[in-house]
Amino acid sequence: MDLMPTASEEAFRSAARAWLAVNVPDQPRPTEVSAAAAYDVAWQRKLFDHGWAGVSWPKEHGGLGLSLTEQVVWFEESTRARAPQPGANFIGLSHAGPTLIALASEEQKAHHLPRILRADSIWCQGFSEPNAGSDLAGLRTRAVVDGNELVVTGQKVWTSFAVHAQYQELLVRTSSEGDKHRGISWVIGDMRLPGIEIRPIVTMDQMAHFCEVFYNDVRIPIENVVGGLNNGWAVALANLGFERATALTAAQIELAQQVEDLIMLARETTDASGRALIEDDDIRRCLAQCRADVMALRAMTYGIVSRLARVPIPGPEGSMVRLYFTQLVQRVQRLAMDVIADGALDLDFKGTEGRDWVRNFLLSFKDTISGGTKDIQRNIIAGRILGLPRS
Amino acid sequence: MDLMPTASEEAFRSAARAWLAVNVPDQPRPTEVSAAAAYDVAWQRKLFDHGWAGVSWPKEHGGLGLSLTEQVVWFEESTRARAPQPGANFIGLSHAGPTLIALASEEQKAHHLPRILRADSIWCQGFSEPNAGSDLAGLRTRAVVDGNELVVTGQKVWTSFAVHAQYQELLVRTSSEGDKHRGISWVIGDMRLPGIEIRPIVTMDQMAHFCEVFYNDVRIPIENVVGGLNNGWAVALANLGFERATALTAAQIELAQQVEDLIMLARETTDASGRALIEDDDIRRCLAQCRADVMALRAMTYGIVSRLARVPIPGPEGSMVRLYFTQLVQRVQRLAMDVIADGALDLDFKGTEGRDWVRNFLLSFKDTISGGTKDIQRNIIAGRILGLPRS
Amino acid sequence: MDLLPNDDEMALTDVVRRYLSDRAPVTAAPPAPPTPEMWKEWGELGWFGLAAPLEFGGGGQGIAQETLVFRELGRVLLGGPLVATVVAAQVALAAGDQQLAVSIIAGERQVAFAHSGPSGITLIDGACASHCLEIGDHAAVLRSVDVAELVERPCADLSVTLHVGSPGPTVCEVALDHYDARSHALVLVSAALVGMAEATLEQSSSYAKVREQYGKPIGAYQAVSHRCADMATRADLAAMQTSLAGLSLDARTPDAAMQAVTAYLAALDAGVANAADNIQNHGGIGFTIEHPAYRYATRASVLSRLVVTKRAALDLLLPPV
Amino acid sequence: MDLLPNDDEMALTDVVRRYLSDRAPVTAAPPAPPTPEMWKEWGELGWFGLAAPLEFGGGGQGIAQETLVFRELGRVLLGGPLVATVVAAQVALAAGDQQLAVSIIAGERQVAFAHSGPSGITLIDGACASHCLEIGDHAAVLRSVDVAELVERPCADLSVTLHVGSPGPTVCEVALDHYDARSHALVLVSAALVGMAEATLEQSSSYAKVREQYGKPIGAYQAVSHRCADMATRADLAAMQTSLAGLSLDARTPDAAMQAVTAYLAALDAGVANAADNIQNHGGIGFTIEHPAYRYATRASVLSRLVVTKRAALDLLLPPV
Repeated sequence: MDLMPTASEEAFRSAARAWLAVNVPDQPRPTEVSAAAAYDVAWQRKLFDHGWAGVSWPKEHGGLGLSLTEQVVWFEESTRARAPQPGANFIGLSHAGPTLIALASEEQKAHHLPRILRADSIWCQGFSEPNAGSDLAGLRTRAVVDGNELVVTGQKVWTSFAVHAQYQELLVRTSSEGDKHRGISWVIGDMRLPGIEIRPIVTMDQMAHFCEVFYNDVRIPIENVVGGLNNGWAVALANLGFERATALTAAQIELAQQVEDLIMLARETTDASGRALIEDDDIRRCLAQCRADVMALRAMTYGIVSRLARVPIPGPEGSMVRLYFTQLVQRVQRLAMDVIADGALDLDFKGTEGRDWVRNFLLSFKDTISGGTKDIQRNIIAGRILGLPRS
Repeated sequence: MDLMPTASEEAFRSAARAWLAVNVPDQPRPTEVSAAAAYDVAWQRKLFDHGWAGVSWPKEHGGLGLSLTEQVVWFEESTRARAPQPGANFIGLSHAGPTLIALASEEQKAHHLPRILRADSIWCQGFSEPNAGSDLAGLRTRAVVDGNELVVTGQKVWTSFAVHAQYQELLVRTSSEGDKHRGISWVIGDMRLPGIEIRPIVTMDQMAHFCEVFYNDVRIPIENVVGGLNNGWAVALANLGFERATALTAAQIELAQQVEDLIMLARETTDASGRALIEDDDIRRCLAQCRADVMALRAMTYGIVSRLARVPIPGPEGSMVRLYFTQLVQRVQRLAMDVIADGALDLDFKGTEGRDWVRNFLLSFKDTISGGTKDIQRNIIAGRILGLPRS
Repeated sequence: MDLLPNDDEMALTDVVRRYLSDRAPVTAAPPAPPTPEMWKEWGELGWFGLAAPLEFGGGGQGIAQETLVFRELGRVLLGGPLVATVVAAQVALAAGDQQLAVSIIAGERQVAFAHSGPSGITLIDGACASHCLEIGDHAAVLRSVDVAELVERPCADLSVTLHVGSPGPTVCEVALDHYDARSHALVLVSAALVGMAEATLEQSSSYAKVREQYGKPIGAYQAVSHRCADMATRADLAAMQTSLAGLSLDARTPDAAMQAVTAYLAALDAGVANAADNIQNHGGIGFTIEHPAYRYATRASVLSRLVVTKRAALDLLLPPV
Repeated sequence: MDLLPNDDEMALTDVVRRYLSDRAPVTAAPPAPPTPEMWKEWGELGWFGLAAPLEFGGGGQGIAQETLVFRELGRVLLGGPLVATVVAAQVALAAGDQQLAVSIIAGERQVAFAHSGPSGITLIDGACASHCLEIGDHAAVLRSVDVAELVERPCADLSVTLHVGSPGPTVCEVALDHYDARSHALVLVSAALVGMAEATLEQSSSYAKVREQYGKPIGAYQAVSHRCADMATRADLAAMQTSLAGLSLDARTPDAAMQAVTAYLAALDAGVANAADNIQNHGGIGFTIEHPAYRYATRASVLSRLVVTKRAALDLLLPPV
């Protein structure tokens, strides 16, 4: 056990803090999805141009070659400075990128990794299907080998930034024989290919965060398969492991900041009788509990980083972080509705630092569903960590 | 829908209130189990002698022949007057009695029902076994027919007042062929028969509320079978229905009173800084929530009574009452530990009206287990009320 | 004591339910606010004065019967300022303005709830309202309002409108001691929330029987089925308490106001938690605007701020010392 | 930043765990309070001064390492005033009473927590204590105490003793600004609760694999397996936060006190909720005194009142204005 940062971690933190202090954009991220994507791309490109992109990515692919600890330091400092989150670049930076680093050919890495870091190409995910949600391995989007091409037919859903993405990490069924977990392949899909149709889906916060994607005889070069034909389940699991481990770190740190913003708001807001909300013991303790919870969440994430420093393969522990984090988000956002009081009716209500409290609250309903429902996370914890029998 | 009591209900309430006002014993129920049982018997006999026993029982068996509504009125008034609860007579009055009324022979009724009402005989339950808890139908205590006797061998557990009881409602396996639900019989067992051994089990409140009962070739007359040989599962289900419907009403009303006692205690108790606990918005709202919850529980129970007035067979709705009630008890008892503060460490701490707050708290751990765990109640609600498929 | 509907009351429920399933079934897209014509029709159906005396066009029944109607209205998330309009008619009657009461009961006017704040009033669902109703700690105040002069804001529930600005002059004011507008409003809100809790339970329960994952209906998994069992328990608790509260108000029992607040707390919990659980049970589709599930969550959020908040309700039940 | 034990620290954990499984395994029956001989032995094992300087008989390590030991002590519900004794040694050192500190560290004295109230002090687990420690809002006070002169009361945890009466004179007093006795105590209590949360998780998880109902191990039912998953999550959260808090106190970071309070809140939640869930998972046997499950619940109840209550801890994290 050790709290002390190394000299190089300290130096990295100071340098990051100094750079962020003068480079974080003044204007907040737009609410509308396309404008938000453009904003995310601009920020990521600025990071790349100034040498801050891909903190823990290998140097040979344009990253800084530092440790996961420094990656977390980056998230902490950039959230502290209220810098933009990865946003549209999330899948590229936290899903597809790490998977390519681990399993792709040198050619694929050379082509894609710098483009992800420079935000030249946005990536999206093509995993879930209407009938393959929790049961992801039940996916039916078919890819038939035709010469040196895969011909893809089917439908994906819950794809973020599909409209803006150049590439997709696409799971397709390349064999229907035997166990359903075999016969899946992980493919780099170009989103501009003929035969792809995209339909945005609006969520309850009235924004189009997701899309459905339809594939009609879409022809993808067979060399775009990563990790081997019919081996996509293992590739995808590694990928999910990355997500459940540290990819949510930035969002977690941001949540801590939101709690502090709420405490501020509770000091500034008065109730009908003119008393500041923070003077209400009940509201104050709810806020204190959230403050404790986001602090402990940070420790849990450090725990994951500590494990990864010993065994560099994400284990099922990430499911505990995700289970706790997503429920905590919902608790914080619900409390926010109490703190902003009558503002909770106003979809466009803005709080401290221009936060979209109401839309954040509405969007939080998805958190215990997307990326594996809370039920699925509990199944994973019970089965893979505790070794309980399957139901 | 109708709130207005009938004239006879009103008259019953006034008469009950007047009688209780002068007849409730001054001394509180003893904590120790044997002394408590004696206290319960004395009270029940007094009720019988003064014509208050068996409010909703048929007149021909010594009851008052009134409706379930009057039974609830009785519970309300007697709790309001802080009269003793049924206690040791609970199984007789709320389980075995109603089952006998519904299914026993005239001879059995004539013998047992007045004795239950007069507290001449305490009854206990012999359902659960070490390996048949939630899966009650998996019970293995065997009864072999030998002439006109059943020879019983096996073991029961979680039997309250086994030491004090004269009779037991006993479930035994009389056939091991076919479905496990068939081949069970419901038998009137005399607890003083040779071959019965009783071992008290101490629970975490340090009291012996339960016993294990061992049967070594215990010979029971075959005419003691109620509802027909191998038909005991149906008899037991009806019995459980009674329990889950209104048998807990008295305990529910008492819980409401405990909440009021806690509110009183929170007004009287000060924290380290000398402030009354009730002035803490957080504690006050927790108490208010409990007050609302016990009020709503009362409505839920009235709902059951209303249903029973239409269809006089307890349905699965009682499982909703039980699920809600047992979790609410735990919530109230936990809150009590916060209100009594440092008193929570003292096993013998007495609060308002001599309540054993700490022992009640400790005993409340059993509530979501005994009488069907909360998981089982949810299974029943999901399966029998909502029609969801079995897991 | 009977908390379940009798034959007449069941017939009342049936009529409303059949009308709604025909004319205003719940949709995934937020419907437009009700037109004056629709409102008039609802007035003719008797929805705005069921508990008002017959002589003023009312139904001569009780608040208990109103709760049965409002359960149905809640079930399909019917739009418009229904609760405020019903209560406003009684406020007008209590204040002696019979003409206003009669026109409200007839469906000729909409009255919306308003909350005063530093920047004037916020009118909830008052797109077509001629008056607004504000229930304070001690009195209910009815004011005229000109919506055209107010500024519109987008509401978290897109089928509800929000307007901010200044109200017109006070039309009448009635002390809660005289007519307990708050309790009446709370019980009708509770009824709507009960209907919503029941509707979301039915949606989850139906979906759990047909949606399959891993080769089984999801209702066969306790993660789902036990969530549904909790939804059923909350809905039943809230329904029974709401009926009891309605009956208590009608009978003017000493504890009627407490019963109303308790109904609201139970129904709010059921409405909010069941809406969230229903979204969870539906998975991805549940949080999109392509399924009605989300509308129960946003509507519950609006209803939680229509009369009093949960904390304020708890404070009514056990006031600060 | 590394929250997991290194090789030396794992060896430390192993030694303690092996000693305890040999000498003080958890039992269903409440064990008697530790004798002075046992206490001396534990002092020789270094449990009372692991973070104290070597020159006073301490281990020269940190509070972080102490948390590893206390997790093990918590896991088997070891009896006696362990936390108060460790903290008292540091209070004595901070006050300059090195002789007292040395004797405490050596296991020659037991020091119990005391709470002042209107009727004097309540001594928790002080059956063999020579001193008592009270941590107030601003200072930690060490007093001598003569247990023979106090009145014994039965404790909700029968393996813990309670005594009520008057303490002796103050021996030393140290401001929390100077040595943060409260944070140190909270982190050690947290560690014990983490060990308890882990032990109850292990008990539930093992039992769920072997106990069968309806022909399947109960762990195959999500009602049970998901409860176990929540137990695991709570235990991990609390363990990581407790390690972080221990390291923060050792490094005297500006947020160390906040980290300690947070550790206590997370660990208290895990200790209390896991104990209750473990009883639930065991069914009937879980709430009897024939299985150790109940002892984790009663011990958690005691630990929740040993230093500060949950509400008081929240008030430290965001003080009343």
